Amino acid sequence: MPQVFNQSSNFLARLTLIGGAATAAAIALVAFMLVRSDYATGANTPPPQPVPFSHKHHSGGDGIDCRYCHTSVEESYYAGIPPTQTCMNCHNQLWANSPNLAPVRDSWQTGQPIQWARVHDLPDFVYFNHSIHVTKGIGCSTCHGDVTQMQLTWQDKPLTMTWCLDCHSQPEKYVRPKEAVYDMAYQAPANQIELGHRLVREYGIESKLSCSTCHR
Amino acid sequence: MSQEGLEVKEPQLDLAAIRERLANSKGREYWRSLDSLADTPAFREFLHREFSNNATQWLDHVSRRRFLKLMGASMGLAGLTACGISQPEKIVPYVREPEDMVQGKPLFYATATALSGYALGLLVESHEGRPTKIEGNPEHPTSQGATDIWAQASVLDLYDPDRSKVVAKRGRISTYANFLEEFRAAIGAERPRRGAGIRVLSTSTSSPTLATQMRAMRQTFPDARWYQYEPINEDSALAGAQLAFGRPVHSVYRFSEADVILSLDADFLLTMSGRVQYGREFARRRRPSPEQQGERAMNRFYMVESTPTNTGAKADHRLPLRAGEVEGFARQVAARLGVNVPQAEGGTVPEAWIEALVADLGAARGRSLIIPGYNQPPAVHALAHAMNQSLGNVGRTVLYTEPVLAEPAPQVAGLRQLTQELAAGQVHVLVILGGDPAYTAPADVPFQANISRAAFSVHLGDYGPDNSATSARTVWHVPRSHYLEAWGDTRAIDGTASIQQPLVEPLYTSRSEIEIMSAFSSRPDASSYETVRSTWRAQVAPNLDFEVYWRRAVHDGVVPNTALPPIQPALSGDLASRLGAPMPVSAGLELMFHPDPSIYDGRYANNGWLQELPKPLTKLVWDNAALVSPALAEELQLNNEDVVELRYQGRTLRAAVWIYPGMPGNSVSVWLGYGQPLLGRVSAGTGFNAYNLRTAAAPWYGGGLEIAKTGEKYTLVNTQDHHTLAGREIARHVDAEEYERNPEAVHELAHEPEQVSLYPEYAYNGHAWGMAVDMTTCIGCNACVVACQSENNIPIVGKDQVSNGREMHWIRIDTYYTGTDLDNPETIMQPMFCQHCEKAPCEYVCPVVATSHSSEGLNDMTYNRCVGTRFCSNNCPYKVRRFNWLQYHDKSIESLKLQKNPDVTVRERGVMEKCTYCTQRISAARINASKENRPIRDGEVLTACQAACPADALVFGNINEQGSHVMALKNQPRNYSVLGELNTVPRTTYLAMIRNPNPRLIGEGGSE
Amino acid sequence: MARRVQPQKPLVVQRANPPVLEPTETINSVTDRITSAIYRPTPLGWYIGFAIFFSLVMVLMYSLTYLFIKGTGIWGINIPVGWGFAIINFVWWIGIGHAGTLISAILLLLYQEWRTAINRLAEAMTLFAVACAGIFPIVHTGRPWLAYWLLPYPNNMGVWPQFRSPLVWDVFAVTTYGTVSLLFWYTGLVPDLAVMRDRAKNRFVARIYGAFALGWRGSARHWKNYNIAYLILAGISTPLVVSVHSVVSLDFASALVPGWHSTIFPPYFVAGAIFAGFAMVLTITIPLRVFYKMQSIITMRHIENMAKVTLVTGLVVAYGYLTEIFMSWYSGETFERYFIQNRISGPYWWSFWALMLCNVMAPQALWFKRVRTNLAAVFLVCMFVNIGMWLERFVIVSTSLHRDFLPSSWDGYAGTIWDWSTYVGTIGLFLALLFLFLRLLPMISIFETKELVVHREESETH
Amino acid sequence: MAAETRTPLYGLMAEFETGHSLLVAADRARQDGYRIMDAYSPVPVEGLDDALGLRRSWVPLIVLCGGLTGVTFGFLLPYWTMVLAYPINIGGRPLNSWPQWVPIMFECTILFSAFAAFFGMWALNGLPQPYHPVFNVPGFERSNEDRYFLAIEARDPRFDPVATRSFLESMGAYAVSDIPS
Repeated sequence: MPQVFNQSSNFLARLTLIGGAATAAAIALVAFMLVRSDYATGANTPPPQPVPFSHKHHSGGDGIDCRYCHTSVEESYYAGIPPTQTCMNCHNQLWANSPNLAPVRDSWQTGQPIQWARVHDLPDFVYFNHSIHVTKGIGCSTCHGDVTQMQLTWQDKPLTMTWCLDCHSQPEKYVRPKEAVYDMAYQAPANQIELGHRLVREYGIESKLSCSTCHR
Repeated sequence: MSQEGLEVKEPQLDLAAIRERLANSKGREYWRSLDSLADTPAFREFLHREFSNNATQWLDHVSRRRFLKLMGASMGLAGLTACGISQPEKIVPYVREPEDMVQGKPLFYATATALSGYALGLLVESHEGRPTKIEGNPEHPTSQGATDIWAQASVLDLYDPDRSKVVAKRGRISTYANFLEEFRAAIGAERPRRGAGIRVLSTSTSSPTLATQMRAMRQTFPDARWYQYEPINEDSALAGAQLAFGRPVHSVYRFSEADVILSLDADFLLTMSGRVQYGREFARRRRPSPEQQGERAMNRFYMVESTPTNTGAKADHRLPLRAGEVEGFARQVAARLGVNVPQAEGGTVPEAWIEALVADLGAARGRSLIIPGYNQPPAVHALAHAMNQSLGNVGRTVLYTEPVLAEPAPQVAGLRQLTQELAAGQVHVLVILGGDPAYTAPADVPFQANISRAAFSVHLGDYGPDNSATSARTVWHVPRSHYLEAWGDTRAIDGTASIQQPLVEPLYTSRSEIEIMSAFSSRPDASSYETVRSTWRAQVAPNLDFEVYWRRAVHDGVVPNTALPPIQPALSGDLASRLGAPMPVSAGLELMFHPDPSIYDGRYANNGWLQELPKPLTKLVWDNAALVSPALAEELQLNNEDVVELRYQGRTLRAAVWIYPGMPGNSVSVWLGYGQPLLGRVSAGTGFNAYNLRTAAAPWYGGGLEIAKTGEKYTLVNTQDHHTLAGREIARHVDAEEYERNPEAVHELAHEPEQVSLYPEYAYNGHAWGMAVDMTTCIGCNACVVACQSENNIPIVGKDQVSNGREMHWIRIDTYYTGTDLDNPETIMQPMFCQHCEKAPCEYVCPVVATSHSSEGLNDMTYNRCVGTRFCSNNCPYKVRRFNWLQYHDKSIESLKLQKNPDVTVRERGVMEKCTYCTQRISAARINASKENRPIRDGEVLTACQAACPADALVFGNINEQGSHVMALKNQPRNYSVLGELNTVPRTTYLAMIRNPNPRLIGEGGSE
Repeated sequence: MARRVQPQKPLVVQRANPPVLEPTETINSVTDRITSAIYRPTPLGWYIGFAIFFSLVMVLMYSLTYLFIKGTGIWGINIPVGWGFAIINFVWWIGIGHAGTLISAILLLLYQEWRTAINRLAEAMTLFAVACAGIFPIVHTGRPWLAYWLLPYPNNMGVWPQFRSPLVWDVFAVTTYGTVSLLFWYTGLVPDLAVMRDRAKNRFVARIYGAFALGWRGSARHWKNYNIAYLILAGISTPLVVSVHSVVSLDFASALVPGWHSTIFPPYFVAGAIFAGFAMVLTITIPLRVFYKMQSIITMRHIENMAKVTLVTGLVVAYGYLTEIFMSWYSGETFERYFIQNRISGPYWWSFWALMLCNVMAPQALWFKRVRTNLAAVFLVCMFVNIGMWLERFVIVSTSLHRDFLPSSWDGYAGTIWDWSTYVGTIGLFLALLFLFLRLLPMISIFETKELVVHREESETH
Repeated sequence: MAAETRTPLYGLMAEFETGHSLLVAADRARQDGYRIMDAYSPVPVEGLDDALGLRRSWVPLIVLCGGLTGVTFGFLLPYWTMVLAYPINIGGRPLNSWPQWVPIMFECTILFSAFAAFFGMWALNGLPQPYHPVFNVPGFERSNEDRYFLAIEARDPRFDPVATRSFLESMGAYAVSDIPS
């Protein structure tokens, strides 16, 4: 008798077929979403810091200008992380013995640097230059988000290549007047695109898409 | 399937056949015909060595340079970093930020380095306090912005993991304080004896401070003695001056003024002091007449040489002579120039040649130049002086000054005397400052054996007791500070002084010569900074503000108006009698010693960049060899890589043979500096020690050599197997006359079809980068190769890898032989690197867009996108792409990481790389310009190779800008594209090599 | 349908030639003979053979592991010879794969009844050969763990494959080829799997085969759709088989390396592939039919026909070689002329002349019926061809690269032990897979062979 | 007989020894007005389709659609990625190097058609269908071997357990048996 399967097996057979296809699709989809997720890009989660430094308090509350600490942002590829010195300028007076600031004081006394956890970490083969971006009207908040609202600093944008290319292919979408570069609260006007086109011309922005622009 | 079986048949060269074949072939034809006859394994051995060392990679036998290619599974997943999910990194800011430093921006400091006593002014790039790259100092007379390989590579020495790190006494770790204590005690004991037992042995130096310290020392210790010894020294020049003028005189040559040059075995472009300046000035006058400023004409250059060098390769007329025959030749020429000197009987040089030469020299009175080699006997130097005198060149092309070196004295004699004093037990305190005399001393001067006779001895050296022959025998060893670690001062060939400014605190507990010498003074631990300053404070006229003066001198890298004034020494009347009869030319085989073109006298033997640097012409790496002429090889049945025993004046040495077209017959040449197994992991197992044959009597050459075949083979590795053009018009060259008659001559050499393309023309607005390479001025000095290596973090891969064609240099200097004379071929040197083709064949075959075109026409290579299919390399007609076959970049050694250029990715295993036109420099310039809303200025971007080039042979710039320097060259009629017929539209083009032979000698003296 | 309405020509031909199927075979004996190869206890010979080839697979695994750890530097390749064994083997295997599709597709369209006895086997070979070939392009890359970048998938780098590159064409061609061959082969298997199901000794085995038989019950509707689908698959496989090796040849032809840059490549690569393929089929079938006593189904007729195809394609290939030489001379171009001179008389002269011996001289023997009908002789010739085709790729890939435009960059090339172990390893993989196939699936199409019987009977009754 | 009528019947199965007799039977049955029936054979039987009155296959049409999808995809993929998504100057080649897309277009066409043919055939044959009532017929395994079967299903309006059985027997069937569902 050639009947080796029972009736249900028909359903089973087709289920396996469709199910198999569906699973494959699902896996692909999950992978697709995973690499774009915050988990992969490291966005939106403040890493633990030796000192609970708050941009919200310093630049938001006290309104200290970005460049007070990030001194080299206009000259160098590197915005610069302030030396302990900079912290001590104020904190040898203010909160001079707050336990939170103990690491800072230790560093100042011992001469051992504070080891901050890097928040925005591009791969080593990416050469990003702060100075050119800020001088050409790309605001801090465009890439770093509004740090004045950050109790602990986190990475606000995915920093993926597609994200970079988005602006590099259409800078007019993001460029802002130079004077507004350090304005964290800056909101793009309604006529951003038209304004953008004007600024791109004015500032002579050549947002390059060549590989060697960022990779060498 | 390894074809050894088929390749290495009876490996004897049939040179007779080759020579005969060439006899009835004409001109450039010859090498091609050789090529077609080449399919005898013998010939392949000769010009085609691609199989002689096919390193088949068996289960990786532990290579002695394993460290160079870090292995291990750890690398297996390195590339995954591309996936983004990465471990959190730390940021470590300063506690107190240094002044005048912008985080992330490199700083440049002026300083100077000295080789054999003569200074080269430098600008050193520093990233967050790490010196990473050497550039020339445009303010400095001898550098004028250019450098040589040794200056370029010196930054690697700073980070050499084998450098000695601690003070040692009898091999045991100690402290400088302890040393100082004992040292002071020892010299204290000498006080009563007026320091009769104190001997200081230093290397040649021009340091005013050191000189002052020496003088001061001998005021306290009148009977102390100071000797200087370097294996590559100026003894003959000194003696020559004594002969000619009866006093030490230092000669400086001004090639910029010379129309006709005769070099008597002087390698002034590569190994002679002043090489960089001479290279620049020579090259300036080398350009074809139409390109010269003013009514100046292209110079004509005659050279007689005993071993082929780049210098000889540039000559319009090159004559191979055994070193011993040069004097005879010089006398012949001198006589015809009206100098009364006894003649040697029977010169070997064709009469016509001398006639033509003399006529040419005579016609250029006051604009000619005769320059003797440091390896020629005093007589030749004296003759050169006399001839220049009689040609009225003195004060024009030759300047005489007081000696630049401090207290010049015959060094070999000095060392011999010191040794005798040691042997006699007269030396109680022996202070050896730098160098490695125990290794470099002549074989018949038992210095090494006698060091221990001194009760107290110290060696200030780069390598510790376990690594250096000298330190191993002195009681004390003190690590020597690198010139980037300590203050000092030094003088250039024209006497100009420079302050040697350190860029870093000493990495280890090292000291400088100056600091050691302070120990003799009242302030034994005075810092080099104070000492140097005090020297110069003494120099400054009281009316000047020293601080201003000092700051300026340090900043500029040049101490203003310190150049020595020219003097007019009187030629001694009785030169003829002083010269006496010529030294008889030794019969039989002659052995010659030369500094190695890469590692000099051996001090750079542990420098991987230099070890792997293809030596000019031979392209050998990692070894020296016994160089023989084809004729001699034929006569003695020698072949490349045969191990022979050199028997010379009772000493023997085993060496591997290399057949070197252009060598004179009956002479063998060896490079000094190899065979230092102790030195370090790089030098270990490289070459053979030629010092073992060198005698005090004949430091440069001598007769009576015997060669015995051992029947063994030793693998010699070179980076270019083929020196034939195979009849292809790749490296074009025409004679000046023809070129001036017909500027199109260069293009008529080959069929240049009109180029039509189906593809649309991409518009390159703004900047379009391009390069012009002048093969006429290129002197093949290799400076560009090393500069590129240090700028672009190019790894060294080791002998084994190179032997399988895996060297990583982005630039190679292709060397082709042409001409009709096997024993004296003409040489063309062609720097070859990525041509940045507009229609790049490499790009369209890349499956992952890892190589593509930038908006400025650069051929970008995106390492992090590369998966390594190597299709691009296969499809590159110039074969200038390099592949990381294994994990070449060494991650295991911390100190080496400090040298890396942070602006360039350090490549992992499995990715392709190549010349980028120094895109990091372009990008920096672009950003600066763009911030100032202006275009990049011409000359604002200097590629590393261009910056290093003394000869101005590499010019980079914007080809959209007609006025630019690069376009000035590209507009010359001799400008052509290599393989242009492939229509790859290279951005790098070449200016054909122009020779300027004497019309009277066409067809002779190795010209066409 | 079409395949059946055509006159029984082959049967007339049979009178002259050995038959496509021995008359002794009946509809039942055929089924018995083929299925028993699987259902009767495994012969010792199978175990021995499989053991050997499986150990070679282990060699392959070891070599690849070492390769992944150390990098492609363990191979002999260098600059200028950037491609060596890996690409040579890739092309070699792909070539071998071609016979399968050719036999099953083209011969099907040409109504060649003699294909039935060998198509199943040939298709299986195709799959396994492609599997072996597929390994190389991946592992030969410097960073194999990133080889997936050659596939077009949406990534957050915003970068895509570079579709101008022949290597990307390869990816598409080879994957398509592998997939289509698999579908074709499986389609052909379905009715036979049903037979296996119904012949199974126990329920478990029956279910395994049953599952794959998809519940085939040979109904008229099944056969109708089946036949048309099968024919269409054959139809599209025909241009495919031609395209695949053409694309592979473009890896070379579209480059500008002298010795690669040649328009003759696509046709002569395809011919070469068929040449190699048939040679390999013969190499396998000749011992196989004896071992499994299939002489009555795989008759001398098949051997002879395949020998003829080998001869013809061999001649085409030889023509290709000649054209190459002629064109390079005729071009009058320095580099073109030099490469051919170097190929013939250069350091790799031996590989060129060995190639001539294997691919041009040896097959000429097949002109003679006495050779074609002598199993040993045919087998020997085929071995020559197998080696010859490998040499051909060696000559094209490596000897063209080792001396190209600038003499300064010329260098030699030789494989290392790792090159060899990887190569031998894939041969092991190929044969191991083949053995599994022989053990588990009907090596000859049962229902198609039955059709032959039926036709014969019909033609005899009428 | 009565016993069998109790269990619902899928149909009746007649077994023949040759394809020819099956062909004749099917033809007769159809003339007799039977419609819902099917034939089973180890090898395809020429003309059976017409005898049973089967419509011509849809497979070719499905394949055509597959092929067209393939060729379109094969062009749009490179065009979109190379020209629209991220245009890069590759060796001075035009962005839309369509001649170089041809291999892609071709391969995609083949691939898609192949899948269409393969799965189309499955769909039209209702595969996979491991269980089927006809398998319950004793000796049906020989349908893969050497026997030819004709099944008339109970759903057929003209179907009558008794009459149909006798009709089939009259056809010279080697055996006629019920097909229990």
